[in-house]
Amino acid sequence: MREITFMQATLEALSEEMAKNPKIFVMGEGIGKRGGNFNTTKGLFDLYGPDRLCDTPICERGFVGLAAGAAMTGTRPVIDFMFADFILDAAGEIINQIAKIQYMSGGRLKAPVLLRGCIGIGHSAGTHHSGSYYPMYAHFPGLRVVVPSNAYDAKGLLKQSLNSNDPVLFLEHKSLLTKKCPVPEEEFLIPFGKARIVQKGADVTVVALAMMVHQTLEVCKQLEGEGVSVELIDPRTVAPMDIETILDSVHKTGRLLIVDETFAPCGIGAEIAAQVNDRGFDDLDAPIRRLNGAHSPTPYSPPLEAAVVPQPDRIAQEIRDLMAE
Amino acid sequence: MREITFMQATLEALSEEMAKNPKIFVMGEGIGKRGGNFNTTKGLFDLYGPDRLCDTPICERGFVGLAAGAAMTGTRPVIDFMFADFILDAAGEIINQIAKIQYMSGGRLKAPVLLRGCIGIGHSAGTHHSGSYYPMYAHFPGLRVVVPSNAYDAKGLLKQSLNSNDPVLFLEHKSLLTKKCPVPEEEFLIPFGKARIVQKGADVTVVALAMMVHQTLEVCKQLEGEGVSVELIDPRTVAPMDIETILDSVHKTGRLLIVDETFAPCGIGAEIAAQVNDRGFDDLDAPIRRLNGAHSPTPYSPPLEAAVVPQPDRIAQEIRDLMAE
Amino acid sequence: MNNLELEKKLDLYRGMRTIRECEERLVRSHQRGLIPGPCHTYIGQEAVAVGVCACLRNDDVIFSTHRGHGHAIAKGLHPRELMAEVFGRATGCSGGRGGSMHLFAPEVGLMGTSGIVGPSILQATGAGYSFKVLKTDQVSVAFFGDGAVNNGAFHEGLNMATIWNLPVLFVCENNQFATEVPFHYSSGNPSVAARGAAYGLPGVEVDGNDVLAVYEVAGEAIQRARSGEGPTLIECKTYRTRPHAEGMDDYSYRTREEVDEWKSRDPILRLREILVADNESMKENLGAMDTEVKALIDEAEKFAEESPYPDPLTAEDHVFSANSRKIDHA
Amino acid sequence: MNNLELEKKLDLYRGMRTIRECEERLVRSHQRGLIPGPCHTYIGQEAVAVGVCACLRNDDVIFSTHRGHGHAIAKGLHPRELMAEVFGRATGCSGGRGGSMHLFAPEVGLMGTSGIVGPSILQATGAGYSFKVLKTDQVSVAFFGDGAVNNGAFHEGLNMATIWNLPVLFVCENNQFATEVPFHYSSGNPSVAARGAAYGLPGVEVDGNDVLAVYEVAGEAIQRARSGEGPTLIECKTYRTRPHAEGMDDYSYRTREEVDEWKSRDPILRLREILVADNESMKENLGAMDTEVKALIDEAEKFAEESPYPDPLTAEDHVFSANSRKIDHA
Ligand SMILES: Cc1ncc(C[n+]2csc(CCOP(=O)(O)OP(=O)(O)O)c2C)c(N)n1
Ligand SMILES: Cc1ncc(C[n+]2csc(CCOP(=O)(O)OP(=O)(O)O)c2C)c(N)n1
Ligand SMILES: [Mg+2]
Ligand SMILES: [Mg+2]
Repeated sequence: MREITFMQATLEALSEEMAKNPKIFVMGEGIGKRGGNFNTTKGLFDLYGPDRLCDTPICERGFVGLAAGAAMTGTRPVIDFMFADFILDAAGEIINQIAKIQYMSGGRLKAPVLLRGCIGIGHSAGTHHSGSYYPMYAHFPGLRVVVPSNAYDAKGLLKQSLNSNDPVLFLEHKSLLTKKCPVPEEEFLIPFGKARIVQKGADVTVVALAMMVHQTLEVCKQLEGEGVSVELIDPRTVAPMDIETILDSVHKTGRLLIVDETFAPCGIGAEIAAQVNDRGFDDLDAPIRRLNGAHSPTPYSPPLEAAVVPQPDRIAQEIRDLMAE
Repeated sequence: MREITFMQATLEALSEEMAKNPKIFVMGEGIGKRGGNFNTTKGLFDLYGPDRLCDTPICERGFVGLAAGAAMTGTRPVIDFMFADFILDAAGEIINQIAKIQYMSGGRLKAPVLLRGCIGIGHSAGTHHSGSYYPMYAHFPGLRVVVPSNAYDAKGLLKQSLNSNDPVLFLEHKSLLTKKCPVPEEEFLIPFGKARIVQKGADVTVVALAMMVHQTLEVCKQLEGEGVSVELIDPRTVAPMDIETILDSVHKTGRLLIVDETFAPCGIGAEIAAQVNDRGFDDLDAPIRRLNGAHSPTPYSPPLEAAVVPQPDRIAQEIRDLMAE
Repeated sequence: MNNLELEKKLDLYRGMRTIRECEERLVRSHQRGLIPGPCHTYIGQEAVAVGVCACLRNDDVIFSTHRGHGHAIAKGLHPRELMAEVFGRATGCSGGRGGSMHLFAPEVGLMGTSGIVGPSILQATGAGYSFKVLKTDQVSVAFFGDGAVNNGAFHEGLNMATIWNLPVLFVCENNQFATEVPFHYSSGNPSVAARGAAYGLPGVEVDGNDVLAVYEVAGEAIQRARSGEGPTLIECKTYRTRPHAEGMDDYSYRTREEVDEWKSRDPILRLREILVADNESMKENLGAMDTEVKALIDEAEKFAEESPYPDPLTAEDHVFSANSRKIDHA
Repeated sequence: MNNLELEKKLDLYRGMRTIRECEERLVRSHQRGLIPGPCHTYIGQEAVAVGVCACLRNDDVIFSTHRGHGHAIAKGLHPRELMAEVFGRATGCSGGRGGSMHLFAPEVGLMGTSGIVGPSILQATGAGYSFKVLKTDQVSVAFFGDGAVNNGAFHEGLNMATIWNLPVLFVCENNQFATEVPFHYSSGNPSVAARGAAYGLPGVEVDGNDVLAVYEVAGEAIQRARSGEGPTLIECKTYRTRPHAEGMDDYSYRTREEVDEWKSRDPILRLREILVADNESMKENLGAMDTEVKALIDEAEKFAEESPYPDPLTAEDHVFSANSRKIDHA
């Protein structure tokens, strides 16, 4: 099968859906002729024109709020916000409007807004260009939150997002954009709330997201050599969260580690741990462990930056420690 | 000891600190002459004048952003935002500026901003006036998040907040404002990160916040009659969270329920459950349970509204179920 | 405007009377404790909603605020559905989920009211953008108060609508206060209409208590919007003659005299006087109409009061689409 | 302005040269891969920072943006501390935590630069509010690009500063582009200065490549602010002659000719010409100054390159006060 990058995969998904559905339009800074800061709309301006690939002023709250009204009146806006840090300025429009319109209106209106853009620590981007935010969005009702780790999932989930009637946050880790993997040419969709078992294993369950899937995979072989068989699960969407797949795995392994780049408090790992403790209590042979990035803003300097992100050796050590429990 | 309301207690705390510290000023809508939508600044305008009790236009992002700059240059702003829902428009200023200034500047600057206002479901306020948001703020580094449940704690913690060098979110449940309790006339402060054991007990630990402390307390007696002795803990601040006190209690009881009005996913209960599972695993005799408000926007109609908030009978039932585990 | 045909004028009268009657009833219900939540009436400002909405087609859309009863009815929401919603009943326009500040009726172009100040401006801009993408000739209206003018949403919305030449009307109801804070305190610039210039869009000021003037100004702006000439900002100078919300103090920030002065400029009385001045016998017609309206609202109120509350078991419905299942393993 | 004393003009020249020299070195370091993060240079716009900051006292404060090297140095940050920060070293002005977009040096009134567009406007307004409460005569300056003008922060900040009559300068550097999006596309109104009227504050346009003109306009506005006459909006028309950030494309949205045209209006060359036209022998003085500046930056670069990286064990320091303990059981 051909291999394409994460970026190419999402570009394909978007272009295919735009070709099919004239109600889709994209808004963002530099997503018109320029094709997006991360090439997320490369070439689409020439295909679909300026109304459907609309460059915006720097007014995140404004164009996210606009998207709500547009979605309520029959179009399907894609907001390409570049860095997720920027749409904190639009948090009110997302949490109090977009996520609630369906409910507030007793189901009379829908707000199929797709909010997409980059997350993640790396390349000394500094603390205003490194946030991830998915735990925050997963906390609130009314939003789908997608955090793909590879090109295949990204394509299938972006297509699903563009066919969903609910608002979706589609968050793309910067460091994954140029990573390749096999992606079929044929049409496919991936449903929300369906985890992927990245690698089967028997001794310990590791749940990892986005970049951490790759960091964990890196140490799995090594651990195999040490006699530890890791089952690695990528939830792919954090809202909804596919807790069943995780529970099934823990039922088998009895041990669970959640590896997540972003903050621990009230994070994804906390939610998974709480649910597994509740529903898989008798399966647990050891405490559930979380390995998160440091609970601090993201520093700029490379050695500091590396220190606040879970590194493969730390992951390996956590797994060993958990096996020793 | 005299009894005063939650509202009176915070008003006293604020007025005492303003009298001592001329650098404190308050900003918000209607907090000047009017004395605040919730009487949070009643009478202070006459005492401290318009510069220190400054009515604002409706520009939440603006005046929260302003507070950052003010705090960096030597004053101590108190932002009285009325309903916590409104400052979502200022989420960028809070999370990316106020919470990070100290870190970004390598400790050279501080941002002692106090952000205060109301949270909570009740009185058919509707979905734009009922949010709680403390899990979201507790997720991010750099913020202190205070959620008092009574007048005494509110006074001591507000005074602590006005003497802290860190930014603080001080969140006041609407339904608690007129509740009275004994509060000494003498000066006292309550440190962040110190839970209160509301009631000692032997069989099961219940952690509850804000209004849920009272709802839980209501059923404790009844349960006592049924032979269930509840240890009730009010963390008072969710960032920092006093996990030690909870662990000590679970060590004794072996059972833990967290009752929280707001959303479960990536919430306070999830965080507590994750930490207790991790550090108190061997103490647990049963799965940790969470009882949260429904994961939906807040409906207006009274029967729907009641259905999305944990009610005393639900709390009692959860405790009984947990005892039966 | 006096050459406006009589029938149209009577429609405007009926529209304003309907809102007024409905809200006076809501006031009394609120006083009697029958309304569970907050209630911001539109009393005194009816000329704005009615004047603007009379120029709109059913498929045009409006977005409104916490003070949205008038807009909702003017756009075609049946008072029954409004009252039932404010009473928290299952038959309300939002099924009892919304309440007074969250009214939705897309079938008549009421795309929503918001409890948060600001979003109506952005959402109306978004509807205008939809119409551009869909290549329809629909028009979108944002209603908002003077309190929203100094909010970033105003700035961002008006600018986007201008640069993309969207079919949007920005209708500011300057009733001089945001709760108790006067506009002249909150705003470095005493004129809202003049702010159009900052964005390069036309700004018009109109007497918001004169329904014929509002109708004229809005009609022109809507025509411009519909024919692709872009957005307009309209400042309607008006006044609310009831407290900010029912149950609140009213004379801590303004005088009884000022309120009374404005009551004498009541938009309904004013139109009535014009109609009667034109034709003395009109009094009877108007009387009959008042009675009709009263009957309509009687019926609506009865409907609301007799309607069932929503089933608590449905409390979590409609969070997501697809039969509100929370997880769609599609 | 030509009667400005020679010494002051030479200071302005030195200030601009220092920024330019420093940034040209950063460009080369970036090309050589020595700068770990993004780097937005100020090349071509030096007259603005230098002209404005030359009018400020040490205890006046500034707030800046992602393109903040120039403001930082002009306000008094030693190039050593800037370069070390951009190199990610412990000796940088933010201890290596910040980087190019997060520069802090409160001791010289540099209260910070922000990677997010908008906050500088609000924070400067906040500093102005502090000075009002503290009753000092300090002045606060917000630097921001044309890209921030259509953001809500502009609207809310300028309005608050006006209604509270705060000692703030709003300095918009209109370099015509926000990344690649032209201002004339993003803005319904081609003039930034004219927007002052929307808030009731004076708006002044000035040639942002003419340091003497900037100095004069800023000086007057700062004088006004200091004496309690309130805020001013200044639009400096200028141009960046390097790409938006190092390593980015530059000729997809503008032509080489346009860039070259603006290079010919280089603010440093222009002042140099004026100085030399006044006095031919000035050439030597300026040459000597260039050499001095070069030596200063040589030293700064060496300092930066030789400085240690921060200790990874300190990565979580300074999240909270009180010795950065995360929980203070005070
Ligand atoms: C973002 C936000 N901030 C504050 C409020 C609280 N609030 C509700 S109505 C109101 C005043 C609104 O004034 P205006 O826009 O002039 O409308 P009016 O009430 O006069 O119709 C305020 C401050 C809110 N709903 N939303
Ligand atoms: C809120 C926000 N949105 C988007 C960005 C991404 N961004 C960084 S710089 C920039 C352009 C800024 O243009 P302008 O304000 O004119 O400053 P200039 O780069 O021209 O100096 C953009 C869009 C950002 N940093 N912050
Ligand atoms: Mg008003
Ligand atoms: Mg620019």
